[in-house]
Amino acid sequence: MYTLIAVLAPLVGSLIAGVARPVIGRHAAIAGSIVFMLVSAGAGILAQLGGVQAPLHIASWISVGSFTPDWTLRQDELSLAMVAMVSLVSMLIHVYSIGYMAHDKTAPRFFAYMSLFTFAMLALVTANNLLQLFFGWEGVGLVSYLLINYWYERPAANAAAIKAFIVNRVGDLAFAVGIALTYFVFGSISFDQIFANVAAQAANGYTLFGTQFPVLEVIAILLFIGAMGKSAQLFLHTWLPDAMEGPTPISALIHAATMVAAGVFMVVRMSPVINAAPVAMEVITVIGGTTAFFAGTVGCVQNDIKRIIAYSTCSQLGYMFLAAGVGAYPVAMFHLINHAFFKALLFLAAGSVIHAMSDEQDIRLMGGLARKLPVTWLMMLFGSLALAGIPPFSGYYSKDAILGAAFLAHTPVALYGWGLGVFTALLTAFYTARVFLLTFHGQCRAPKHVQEHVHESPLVMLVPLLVLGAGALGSGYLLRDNFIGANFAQFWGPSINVAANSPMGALDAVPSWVAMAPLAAGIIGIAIAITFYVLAPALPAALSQQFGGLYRFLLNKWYFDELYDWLLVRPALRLAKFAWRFGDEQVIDGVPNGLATLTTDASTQTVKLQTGSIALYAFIMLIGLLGFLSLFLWVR
Amino acid sequence: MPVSLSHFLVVAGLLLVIGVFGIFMNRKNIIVIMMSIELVLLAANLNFVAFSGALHDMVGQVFTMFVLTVAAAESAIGLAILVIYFRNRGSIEVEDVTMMRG
Amino acid sequence: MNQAGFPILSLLTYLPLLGVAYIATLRGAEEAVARQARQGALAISLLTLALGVYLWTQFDPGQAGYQFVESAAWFPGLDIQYRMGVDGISLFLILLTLVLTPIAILSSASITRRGRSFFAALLLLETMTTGMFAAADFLLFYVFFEAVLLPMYLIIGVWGGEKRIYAAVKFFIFTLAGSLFMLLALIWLWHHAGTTDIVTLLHTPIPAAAQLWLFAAFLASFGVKAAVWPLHTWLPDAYGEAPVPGTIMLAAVLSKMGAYGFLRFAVPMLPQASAAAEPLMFTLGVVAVIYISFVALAQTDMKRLIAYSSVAHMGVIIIGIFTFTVEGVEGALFQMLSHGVVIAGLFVCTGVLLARGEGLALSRLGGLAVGMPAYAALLMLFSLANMGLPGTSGFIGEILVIVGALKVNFWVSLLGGAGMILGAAYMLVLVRAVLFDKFTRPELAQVSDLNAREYAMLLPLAALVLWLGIYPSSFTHMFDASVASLVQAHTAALSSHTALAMVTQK
Amino acid sequence: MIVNLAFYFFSFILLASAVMVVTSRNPVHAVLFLILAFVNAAVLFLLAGAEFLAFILAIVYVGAVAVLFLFVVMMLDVDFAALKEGFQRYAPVGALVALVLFGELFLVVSGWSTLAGAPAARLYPTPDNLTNTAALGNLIYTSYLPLFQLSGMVLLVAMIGAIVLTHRDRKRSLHQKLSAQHARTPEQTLRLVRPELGAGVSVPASEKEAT
Amino acid sequence: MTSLLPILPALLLGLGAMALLIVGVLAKPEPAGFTTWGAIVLLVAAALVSCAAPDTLLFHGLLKTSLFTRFADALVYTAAVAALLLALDYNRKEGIARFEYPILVLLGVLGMVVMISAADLMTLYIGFELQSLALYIAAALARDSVRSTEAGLKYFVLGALASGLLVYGISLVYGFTGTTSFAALAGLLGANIGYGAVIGLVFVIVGLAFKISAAPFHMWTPDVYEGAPTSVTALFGTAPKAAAMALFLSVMTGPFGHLLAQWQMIIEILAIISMALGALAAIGQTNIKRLMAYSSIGHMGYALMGLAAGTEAGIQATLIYVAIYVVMSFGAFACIIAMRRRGQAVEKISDLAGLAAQRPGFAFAMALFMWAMAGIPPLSGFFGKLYVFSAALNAGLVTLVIIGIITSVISAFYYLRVIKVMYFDAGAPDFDAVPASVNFVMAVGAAVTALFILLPAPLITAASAAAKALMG
Repeated sequence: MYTLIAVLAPLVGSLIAGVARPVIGRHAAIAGSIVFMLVSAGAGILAQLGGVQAPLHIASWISVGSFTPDWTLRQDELSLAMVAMVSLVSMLIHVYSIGYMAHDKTAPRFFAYMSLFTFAMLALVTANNLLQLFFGWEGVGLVSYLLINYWYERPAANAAAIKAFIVNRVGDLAFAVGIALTYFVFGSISFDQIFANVAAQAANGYTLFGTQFPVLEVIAILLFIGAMGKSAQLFLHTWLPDAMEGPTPISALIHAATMVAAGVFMVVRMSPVINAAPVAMEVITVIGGTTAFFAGTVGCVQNDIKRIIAYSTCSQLGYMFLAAGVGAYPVAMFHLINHAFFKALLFLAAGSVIHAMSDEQDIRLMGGLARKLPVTWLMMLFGSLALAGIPPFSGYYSKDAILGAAFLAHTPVALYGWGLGVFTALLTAFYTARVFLLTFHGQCRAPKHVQEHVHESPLVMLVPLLVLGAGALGSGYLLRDNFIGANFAQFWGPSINVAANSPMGALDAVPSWVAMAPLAAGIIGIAIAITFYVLAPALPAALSQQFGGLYRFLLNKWYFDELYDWLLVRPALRLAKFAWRFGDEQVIDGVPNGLATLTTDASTQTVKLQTGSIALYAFIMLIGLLGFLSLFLWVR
Repeated sequence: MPVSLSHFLVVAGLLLVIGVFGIFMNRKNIIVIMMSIELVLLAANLNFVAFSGALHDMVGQVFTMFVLTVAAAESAIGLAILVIYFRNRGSIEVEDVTMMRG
Repeated sequence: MNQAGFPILSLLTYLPLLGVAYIATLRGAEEAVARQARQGALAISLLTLALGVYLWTQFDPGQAGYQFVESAAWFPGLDIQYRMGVDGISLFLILLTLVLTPIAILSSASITRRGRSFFAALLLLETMTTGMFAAADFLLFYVFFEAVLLPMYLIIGVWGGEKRIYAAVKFFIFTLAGSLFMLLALIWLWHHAGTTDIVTLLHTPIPAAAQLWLFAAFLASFGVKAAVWPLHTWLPDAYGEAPVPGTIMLAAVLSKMGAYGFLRFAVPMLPQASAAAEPLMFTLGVVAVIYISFVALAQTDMKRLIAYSSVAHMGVIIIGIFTFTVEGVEGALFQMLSHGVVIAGLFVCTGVLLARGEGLALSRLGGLAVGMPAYAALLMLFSLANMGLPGTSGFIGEILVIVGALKVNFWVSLLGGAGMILGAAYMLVLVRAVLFDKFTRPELAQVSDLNAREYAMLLPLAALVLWLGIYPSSFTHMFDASVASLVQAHTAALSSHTALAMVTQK
Repeated sequence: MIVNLAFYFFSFILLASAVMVVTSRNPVHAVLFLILAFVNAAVLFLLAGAEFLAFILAIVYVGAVAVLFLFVVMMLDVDFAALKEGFQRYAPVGALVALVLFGELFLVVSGWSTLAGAPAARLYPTPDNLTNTAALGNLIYTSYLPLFQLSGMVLLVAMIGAIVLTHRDRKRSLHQKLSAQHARTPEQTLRLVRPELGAGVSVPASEKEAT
Repeated sequence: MTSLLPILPALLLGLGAMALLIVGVLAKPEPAGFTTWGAIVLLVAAALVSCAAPDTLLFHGLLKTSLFTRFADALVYTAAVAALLLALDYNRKEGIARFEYPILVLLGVLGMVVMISAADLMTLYIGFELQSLALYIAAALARDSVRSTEAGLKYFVLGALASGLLVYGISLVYGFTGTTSFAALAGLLGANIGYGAVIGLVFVIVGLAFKISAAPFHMWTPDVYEGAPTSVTALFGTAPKAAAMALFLSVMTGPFGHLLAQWQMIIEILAIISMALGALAAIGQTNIKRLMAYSSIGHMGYALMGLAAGTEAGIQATLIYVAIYVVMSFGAFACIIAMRRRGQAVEKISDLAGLAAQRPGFAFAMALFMWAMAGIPPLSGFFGKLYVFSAALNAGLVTLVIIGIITSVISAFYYLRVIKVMYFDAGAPDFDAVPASVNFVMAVGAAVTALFILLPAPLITAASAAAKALMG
């Protein structure tokens, strides 16, 4: 029951803020949204405390043949944990937004979107079948589109929003086909029935490209492509940094706690199937590890504060997939939850900074803010340390566990992931420290008039920061036992399928050098950052001169955008023009138009015979007669 | 009938062809075309009469009788039309009768 | 006689003619007549709708065959009768017609010139369309199928846009050319079975060699009507040039006629041929989805873009039908309903802009969300439904087709589903160009938001979009039985050599 | 033998005059040749045993039809010199068509064979005991009476037609009505007005008739 | 021949015509209106009488009445009445209101009735000529108009040529078989086929094809349609077509019925060329009467399809087609006759521009006729096409049907153009008031065309019975 309240309350709030606003006014609209969000968060936590319950059937949805997904709330451990986290974080961000959006004219719309987004995410995590999950999945995609596009007068926001939606849709298509294939194979898309039959289908094959593949592998890959889109993994990641066009609270909500986590959640949710698909797991590992590395490298050289954090998200999601790929799903979940807190914290703190800097986002134009924004500084520090994986902050525990699990898996792929992961830990620490140092320390490089207006954020923004800061500080330590520690099997129950051969059981047995490696990497990274930006500020410029190619490669995000633009977008637009102007208007329309011309010509020719001359008329009659006569005499 | 039937028929055929030829090859005047029509009818009559003789049957001659009647009426009407046409147009040239075309 | 106790289908079909008669009696100043005609037409169409809803309530979902059957002597000699009937497949198409006609009438506020003829034509169109969906005799079906051309030709040609004449003639000639081939098939079947009764025809085995020819003929007619690629080029012209109410009827209802024809005739009557044509139809469907989506992406006019999107969706419907699976066919059927509602909503949205004199060139719009938030919200909703977002009607059909297609062929499913991506692309481009970005012209800031009449059109459609999307079962369970028996019969016909097609019980 | 020779002779004249009808430059000549052709045809009729028709042909055709042609030719007062000479543009093709037509006809008629059942199918075999005229009369006024009546109708139509088309009704032409003209006074016909500059004069409909 | 009843219609027409002639000559001023009404009354009376007439063979097998002839007669009477109604006002306004015209029509109808009932080649010829001569005169009725007289001249010359060929053909048939009676011919030709009969048949077909203006013997049609006074064109477009088609049917299925294999191909070719030409040549026309001429050529092509099938169903189809065509046609001509502007008859298609806004009823009626001619359901024209296509397809003439379909599409294009001008184009000045008689014909035509679908049974049954009577 609590779950239902937790899920539906944001929807009600959204409708109040969105639809009823003209009637009830701005303040009531926002208040309505907040109140229902509070209700949701409360109910979410209560639901979590209440423990696992049987799925709550609400109504039937589609019922066609045996394709019968219903509206049902799943209330197992995984769902409940996510519900609690999502509603809580979302609530905090809502509260924060009161302050952040105070001067925005259309703030109720913003709150409506946020609540709707929360609803979609909650619907996603409580789905009892793949299609309902897909409903939430697309729902968050949609609302993220709306949110990114919140300032819709900005062309950049529009472009980013469309990009986000379409890139997501690429993944979604694979997901949808994956759902279809699941249904085809299992005869159902309800989780329970799928999971119950995994063993029976393990040996079956599916023919693609003329080759027989194990069908579960195909399903797993398809679903994972969907997850890649949503979680901004390599190749489908390009939308995430661009999506920073929305207001900062959105970034916190989308890119920290909820939407991007959906991919990881889905993979964890489908763990019974994934586990039965070893190749898919390897793919997940590789993609996860590579993304972590890729995003880390790019993050090192970016200058937009939000973009850096966005790349860090990308990178952290890579870690989560790395964990999932090696079968350590609880670890992935652990990192997901931790990450939700500290990333939300980072974004909100960054928002506080941006707010203070009159919407300036370039870290090269910041600096020395520590004194003016003490609370923000502290929170940012918490977040950064958590991200960099410095104990006792939460990131340390989960990242450590991920890398440990990857190492323990001992497959070449997992080791590849481990290696990259460790190196990425260094990068992470470096760019986190870089942001932190450039923003809060040194000389302020902002223009004068901006500097004068710098001020600490109002309380309504700071309180959520503090709450999240507490989370970033404590969640790792507090949740560790239950999530990945000794109790993990009991905690997650049957909601996560951990294979017997997964590294989960042996996490404590990690060699100590392995356990220390990420921390060491983090410290090294921080040290480099301090060297670059405090001790020898000239060094970065020199290095970027020295390694110009590499620098530009990283600055331009490995040229993915350009590549896609050149490879996909432009040809698509050209093809579109061509298909219309040539294909449709010339070729396909050409046939009927040509026939019409032909007819008209034939008509002109026919009419030419009609000269009005009696003699000719008679002649033609005669020819007709002759023709018929000849027909009989010669043909027949 | 003393003369062979096919002789008659060939003559009639030639007459028909000449008549037809006169109709469609003429560019002089309509009257000649009308006369050509008379030739065509004459060809038919000749046929009838010849067949009548050859078959020893009266129907052919009766038919000829009617054809003659009709032909007379026809030429009367034809000439009447021609006359009023000439009154309007002032010409009976074949190639002038092309006011309507297309 | 039937469940209703009176000839409800005929009544449904001919009730609008009462409106035509009323309209014909109107005299007076042009504007006043137009207004009265609109009111009269609206009243009669709402009455018809009410009757249609009654039909729905009386419909027995458990029964696969025709219900509410009526018959009367018509053509003597050869067995052609006036037969009407409705089954799960046609029920909602009739209702769709009945729902959309009042909306089309509402959307024609701008029609003041020759209003009498316009509304008469619109009501005639309703009669023809309803009659076509309710016909249980092939000849009767054909008559209605073709007769639709008459009012539509006038609607496009008299009240249409700049290139209206070209569009009207093209529409007419294309459709006529196609349907004459169906006439050929009809005649053949008529003589083969000795009757044009659809039920009997469905029970008549047809030699496989003939089936291919018949199928080709059906393809020509239904393909044109359904705008199957590459027979679609009349559509953008017709949609683009027709006045908004006409476009609504064309896009929402008339385009379903072709798909309905496939479902009603081509597939069940010619099981072998349609099975043989499956790859072809899949190809056409996939090409429609992908190619047309690209074409839509390049459009510069709002109406034409929507028109092309309509063609792309018809591709999905075709794919669904030819999967011969319950999921696919129901998906196609559902997509037909959904597309009808959604496209009507989108075209009403274009009408809103036209009514404000804004034109539809994408390059001259933009930023309308500022001044017209309600409009923006509704346009957004329809756009989302058009790109198949879950929770809206568009999704259900799309996913069902994907699911159905996957049962047959992975690649068809994947490529057919590509409309998800491309549809999102062109719809978002549209939405962006209309609602977002900066104003291209300063006047756009002054545009007023929706008025009551526009709400009256858009809100029911929006409600339907959501209803269809969130609780589709209330619709699907009405056609479950019919579709299931259609699919069963198809499978049976293909597996057994007796080749008996039985879609409906006598 | 003589009959055959006569046949050839008259046939030749018939055909030759037919050719002249078609080709002669002057329509008067054409008519005269037509008369010649008819006369020769009448002889051929005689040869075939249709005496009555032969005379009818001579009397009706030569006496009436051809003369009618002659009348018309004269009456129309055509400038024959100005008439175009020669044949149509498509003369070669036309000649070929005519030739082929004749060829095919020749093919059919030269080896003419009557159906074996034809003698039995004859409706009214020529009676041996009657003259040709009597036999014809017997038929025309009995079995073929209705057709005879109808051909009367045909002639009636021709008559009506000729009258409708060419008869000029004198009353239709413009006559002077002297008394009316004399009775007119200036007041009835003339009105003096002094129009404003540029205003013009409007004539009432009732007065228009008088002007 | 126990009763006068079978020939009573003919007697009524002939004697009535003469009586009217007397009245017309004696009465002053010219009683054109009276003779017209008199002719109408006579036609109606003849129609009623003919309905009551029994099936017989008359005058030693010269004439034959049957359900078939009654069917065709009814068509001819109807068409003639309509044409006279249309002429009533038009001729007066055009100054050609001669009292002789209705009499000529009566005599022409007499000729048609005779040729429909012909059971002997001789009857056929006399009837054929009687109606032809009457029509030659009618075409030139506006004797002061160059166009009308030119039309008459063309019609006459070509018609005379055609009848010359026809009679030549008859002579060959007679010479080959020794008889002119249909029944005897049928018996003889059943067993034997010879060049004589076949070549004769070709000539006969040419003559008949000329009358129904089937291509390539159609050349006169556009010019005559355009040139003749519209009231006369209305007659040309209907009654003689119906009569000649009926004659065509009875000749082909009666005496030459056994030669089906020989003439089927010719009829097919005629049908194909007619349909194609009717469709193509009409596209560029600007004169509505010319358009109707080409359209009628096309329609005759479709009607011939039924004959080409050579089956009873085919005959039925042709009869249905012709019946429907006659109604559409006189309806359309009623509309054309109503096209008068400031006392002048206008006949350009562009003169119709904007008609729908000024005269919705008129425009709607015209649109109905055009659509019906294009064969769009639910209008009557569609069912005509349905039946001929069906008959032809059943006889295996697939090519013919496909060509028919293609030409239907092409011809729809120009019918649509007329509607387009009326409905879509900007308005030309309004037309004059339409006289009641024309309105009446227009309304009847429109009603029958539009509502045929409601009650098709009478026509279908009658045509079926007629076809059965013809085919035995």
